[in-house]
Amino acid sequence: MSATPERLLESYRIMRTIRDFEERVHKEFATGEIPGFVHLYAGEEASAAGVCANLDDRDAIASTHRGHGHCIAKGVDPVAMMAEIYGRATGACRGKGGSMHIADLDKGMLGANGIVGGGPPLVCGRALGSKLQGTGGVAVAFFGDGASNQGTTLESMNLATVWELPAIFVAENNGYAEATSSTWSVACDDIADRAGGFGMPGVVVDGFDYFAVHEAAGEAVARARDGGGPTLIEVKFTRYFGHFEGDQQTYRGGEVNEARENLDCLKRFRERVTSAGELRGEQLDAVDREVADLVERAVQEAKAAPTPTADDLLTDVYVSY
Amino acid sequence: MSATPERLLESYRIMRTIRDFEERVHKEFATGEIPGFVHLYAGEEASAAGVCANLDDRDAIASTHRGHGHCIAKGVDPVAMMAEIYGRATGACRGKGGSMHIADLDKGMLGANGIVGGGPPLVCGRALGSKLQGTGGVAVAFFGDGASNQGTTLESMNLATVWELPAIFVAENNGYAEATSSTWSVACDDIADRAGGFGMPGVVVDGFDYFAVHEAAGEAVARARDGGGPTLIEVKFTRYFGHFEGDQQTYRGGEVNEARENLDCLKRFRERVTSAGELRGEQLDAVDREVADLVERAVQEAKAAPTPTADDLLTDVYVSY
Amino acid sequence: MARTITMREAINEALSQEMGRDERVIVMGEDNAGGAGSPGDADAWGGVLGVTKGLYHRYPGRVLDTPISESAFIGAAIGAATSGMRPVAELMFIDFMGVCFDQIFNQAAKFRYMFGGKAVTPATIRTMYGGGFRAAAQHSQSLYPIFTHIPGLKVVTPSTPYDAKGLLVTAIRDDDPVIFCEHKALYDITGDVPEDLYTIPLGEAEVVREGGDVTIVTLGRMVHTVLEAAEQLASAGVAADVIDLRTTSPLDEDTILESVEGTGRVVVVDEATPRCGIAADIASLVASKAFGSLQAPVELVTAPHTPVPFSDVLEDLYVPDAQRVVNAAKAVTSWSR
Amino acid sequence: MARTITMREAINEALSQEMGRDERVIVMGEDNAGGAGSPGDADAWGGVLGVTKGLYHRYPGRVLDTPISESAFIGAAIGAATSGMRPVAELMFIDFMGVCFDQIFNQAAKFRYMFGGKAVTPATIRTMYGGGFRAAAQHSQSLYPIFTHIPGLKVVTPSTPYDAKGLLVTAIRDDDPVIFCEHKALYDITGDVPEDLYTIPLGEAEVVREGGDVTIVTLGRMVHTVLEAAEQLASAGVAADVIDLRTTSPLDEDTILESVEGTGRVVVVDEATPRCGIAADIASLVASKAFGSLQAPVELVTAPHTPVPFSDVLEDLYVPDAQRVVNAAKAVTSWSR
Ligand SMILES: Cc1ncc(C[n+]2csc(CCOP(=O)(O)OP(=O)(O)O)c2C)c(N)n1
Ligand SMILES: Cc1ncc(C[n+]2csc(CCOP(=O)(O)OP(=O)(O)O)c2C)c(N)n1
Ligand SMILES: [Mg+2]
Ligand SMILES: [Mg+2]
Repeated sequence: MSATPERLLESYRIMRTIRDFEERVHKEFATGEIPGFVHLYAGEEASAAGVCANLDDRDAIASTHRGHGHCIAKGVDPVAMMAEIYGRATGACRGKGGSMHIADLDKGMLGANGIVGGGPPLVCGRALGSKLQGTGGVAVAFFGDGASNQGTTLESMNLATVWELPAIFVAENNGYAEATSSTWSVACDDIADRAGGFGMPGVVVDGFDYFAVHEAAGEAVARARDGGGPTLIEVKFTRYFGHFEGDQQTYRGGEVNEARENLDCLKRFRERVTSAGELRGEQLDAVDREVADLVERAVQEAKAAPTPTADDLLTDVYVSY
Repeated sequence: MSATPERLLESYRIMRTIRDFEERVHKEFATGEIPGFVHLYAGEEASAAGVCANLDDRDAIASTHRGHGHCIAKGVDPVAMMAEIYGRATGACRGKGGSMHIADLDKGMLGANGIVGGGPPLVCGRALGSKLQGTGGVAVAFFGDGASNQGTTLESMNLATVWELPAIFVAENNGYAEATSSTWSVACDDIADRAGGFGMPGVVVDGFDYFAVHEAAGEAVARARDGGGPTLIEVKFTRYFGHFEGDQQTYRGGEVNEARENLDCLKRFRERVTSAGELRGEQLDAVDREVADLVERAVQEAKAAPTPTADDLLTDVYVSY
Repeated sequence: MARTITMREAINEALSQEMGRDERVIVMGEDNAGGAGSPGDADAWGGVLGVTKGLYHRYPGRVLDTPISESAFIGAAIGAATSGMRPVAELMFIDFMGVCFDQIFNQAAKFRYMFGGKAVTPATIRTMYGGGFRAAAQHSQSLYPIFTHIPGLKVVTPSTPYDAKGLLVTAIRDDDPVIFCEHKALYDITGDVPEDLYTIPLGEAEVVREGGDVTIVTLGRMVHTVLEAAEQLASAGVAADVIDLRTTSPLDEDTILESVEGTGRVVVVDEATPRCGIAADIASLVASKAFGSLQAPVELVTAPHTPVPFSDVLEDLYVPDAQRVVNAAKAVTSWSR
Repeated sequence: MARTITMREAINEALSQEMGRDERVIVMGEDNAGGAGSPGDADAWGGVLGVTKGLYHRYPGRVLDTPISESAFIGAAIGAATSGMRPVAELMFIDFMGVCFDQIFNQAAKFRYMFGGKAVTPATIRTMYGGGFRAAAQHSQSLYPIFTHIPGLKVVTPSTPYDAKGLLVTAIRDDDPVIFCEHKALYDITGDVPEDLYTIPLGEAEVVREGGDVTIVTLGRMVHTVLEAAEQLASAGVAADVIDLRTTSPLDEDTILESVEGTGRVVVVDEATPRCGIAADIASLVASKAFGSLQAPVELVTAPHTPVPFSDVLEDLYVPDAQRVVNAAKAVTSWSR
């Protein structure tokens, strides 16, 4: 655990960007201007940031319906993301994908995914590609507690071990799949308990703690790059908003306030790095201001951007047909 | 382990019937008279017989492409089975299903299945039915080592625990899925290791030993009837014939001869019950003769039976349409 | 007595009344109660769009939440159906069929045939389809042509609250597996629905408007689009027969063919994509069995052969609208050799 | 130089030569080598019917056996395709699509559109279809209509060794996901196949026989049945144009329409079931775009709307035969108002 101050500042920037981005989408969604189903990642920032801090250009990730945080952490442009969420021609997917389908293959972001359990098989493929091409790259599947019960996720873990793939499975356990509790839907105590059945190490980490995630992922990435095969990491935390925007959340109690007050990853990160003297408060404040500007700009540009045109309806189905 | 002599004799009859049935199908297949894909269960008799000896009319099982043994053990008529394998109108499925689809719902045999991993979800449903109807019935999914890597199998185990179902998962590990070794395709040491990840007990038993299977299944059935939820039982043995009839088996060595010589479930059963004085050799010999007659009759009747007629093509698609 | 209620309420009522009438009827799906194991309300959700709301408390133990394991729980519904239950399983969006299709098309659909007529599988699978929610490519599809393709399945696509209730009751009581397709944009439409239980047979299309100049065959949400178009056509002097299929399998060939005999001109309107779709299926029926009456090419108004786009601008172009139907009807009625 | 080889050999050769030419090409599937982890030959099987035999030793590390986890490994092929590889994954029987359809139709097929044109997914999925092996309801289906329905997929159905090699090479080099459907009863047919690599474009049907009296559109194994029927028809004085679609998506509309303009009479022959199938799709095309030329009802010769039966007696009735084609062609050529 000896990250440079630059790396720490960058991770803070990522977490702050995710948080502000999501808080802002939440606010804008309420005005009715943002269409479709939108799932926010606020509260879970340490996972995306902590894992992706170990990755570089060789590496790839696959995400879920709750994908904004993973996108930002893997370097997708938040301005293009916001435009996409608004359905604009300038969006990351030119307005054709929306919140649930933001991807940037050049950045190794294989896509948010509207299908629960859709990502893990794809990650096996990307990891296989890296292995055969000898790039040293790893591939990471982010998925939720709900997705940990999907057969596609489970069999992908087996395949990853059998093929000795440089793959990492990050189970983001935020306590719920929609309204259903993970304590009910996951038949074992910890999702990480499933690792042994698929021949890989499994660990549980505190998802509010950037450093814990970063360290666990660092070990997994090192092992994978080394040819040591896959790892399952379960990250536990709370999502701050509803399942999707509009969710009344009558299935849960005051845990969000509790988490925001006492566990929040951004607060804890700030406390830790400033008290350890790794970064100064002003440095973080400066990031906060820059991020606020960025998010503001993203929203303004999205609102001002043109919508797709009729021609766009029929393009991009095939490379050739 | 205090089975009555009647029960033991009945189990022996089942195992002997399966063995003779399969040896005969193997022989007849070679003549070219039996159509389609045929997968033989010989060598694995102790599993079907040992598990089903714990079941009664309330209970149900779902099987695989290698289904003859499970059918016989659950009480399906071997004569109707043989006719089905020959594609005759008198067959268990009136010639429409064939070897891979023999079923007898009245006997609680939910069907052989051409889809690897097709059975476990159905078993959850049957177990749910029993639970809601309060019959005390249990449902058993038989599946292979290969099927243990299919997502449908894995997620069914989770569902069974979550719903607290009276379900039992019997992983029949015969070492291969087609030509592929289970030591390669199953990422953990024992399939039973997966049980914990789905919140249920898991045990490994010697599949050549009827008594071991019977005992393990007995515990699982008792627990399930008691509301204690599902169990995963891994049964290890060797299949005596190829994956399907016609398989040259160049992927494996002399293990079959070895198993037939030294491990065979029928031989061991006879040794054990006669030396313990539970049954006399003549009793078993009598069963052998009766079974030989039965199988002979099944083949003769099948060969003599009429084929389906043109009218049968379009019936039985719907109850009403 | 009939009241005006929404389609969501009509479906909920059909489920509730059937559960009351027949204790073999059970309901299962992700968040169908909604809140299993959670500290708040155990039926906080009642389905993602609230269709099953309230059933959980009314029928204790008979509304089951599920893990996100569609193969397992849809398969469980099917397995339970072979064992004397009448399960209604919810496949939240029809788009999710790809993770559980085997249980539906290789198991449920084929049991009866494979087992020589000895199985009965009265499972109903409710599922949401269609565009209009800006839900993009994986949450907006109209995939019923795929289910229609499969022998052994029945496929229902109601267009009104009245039909939804009557057809769902029939589906639940039906001894074959039924895919019951609910258009998400129809949940809030209202219509008169009797309080009492009633059934509508599967395989009977409804002539929802009589005209005589052109036959417009459609289904589901598109019925409303076509009726809007038929109004406009009437003003333009074109009188349309509008046929609501109500079920795509079984298909009511007679009602279609009878109308075409009278009009000789056919437009088929469907929200699904065109290749091997319902529109092609109906056009083919007409070309093979009503050719003698046919006076003009069959016009197909469907979604394009593309995934469903996210942007509202694009999605509005994607889903067939009344104008396209009007144009097609005018084209066929004015066509001559 | 062309030799006479089987379709199995032609497919094997296409794979081998493409693997030799382009190291991004990899092959994966259950027992595609066959023997992973086993004490005997590591490529004991080379696929369940031996189609990939020999590749394992020729291209070390590039022929992968897989666990029985179709979602995972078909998805892996798709994921690898987005990362610069050109995987050829085998879905052993097309009937198994139900356990992995999501990865094909919601992932591979939609990436490019959902991601605004920024993805390329050159995955080929080889799969075996069709009847004739007495393999019953779950191992004999002809499910390509379902893949044809899906925008974003290409679907290939070769009928000869020559086409199989040329089309497979094209499929592997194609930048879109392709479903390559091999009829299991065609593996042993022989034909002239050049040793050299060559390609056949996707979307070009072939007129395999010219006649002028009637257009018979077909594909895959049925091409041979139709050619047999065309012989018989010729003796009866009916000269048939026979069109082999070769790919159902893209569909070569022009070749079909051109022939129909000449003949005015159409029979479509397909082994798949009829509802929302290829036959309906072609009939619909003709009814909408060639109505002006059409002189008779379109006749459809397909499997019935039932699962595939096991018994040889029944299966032989199930799969369309030459007699049914002859009857249909005679019906349409003798038809008059
Ligand atoms: C195959 C499939 N089933 C169901 C859904 C509907 N759905 C979307 S998100 C979700 C809950 C996912 O829970 P989890 O995996 O814990 O992720 P989280 O939302 O908590 O991040 C469900 C059921 C889906 N999109 N895909
Ligand atoms: C979904 C699916 N994938 C692949 C197959 C082809 N297949 C039939 S049996 C078999 C091997 C099964 O191995 P295992 O589960 O170990 O059972 P065993 O044959 O050894 O009894 C395979 C791959 C299938 N029938 N269904
Ligand atoms: Mg969750
Ligand atoms: Mg096995």
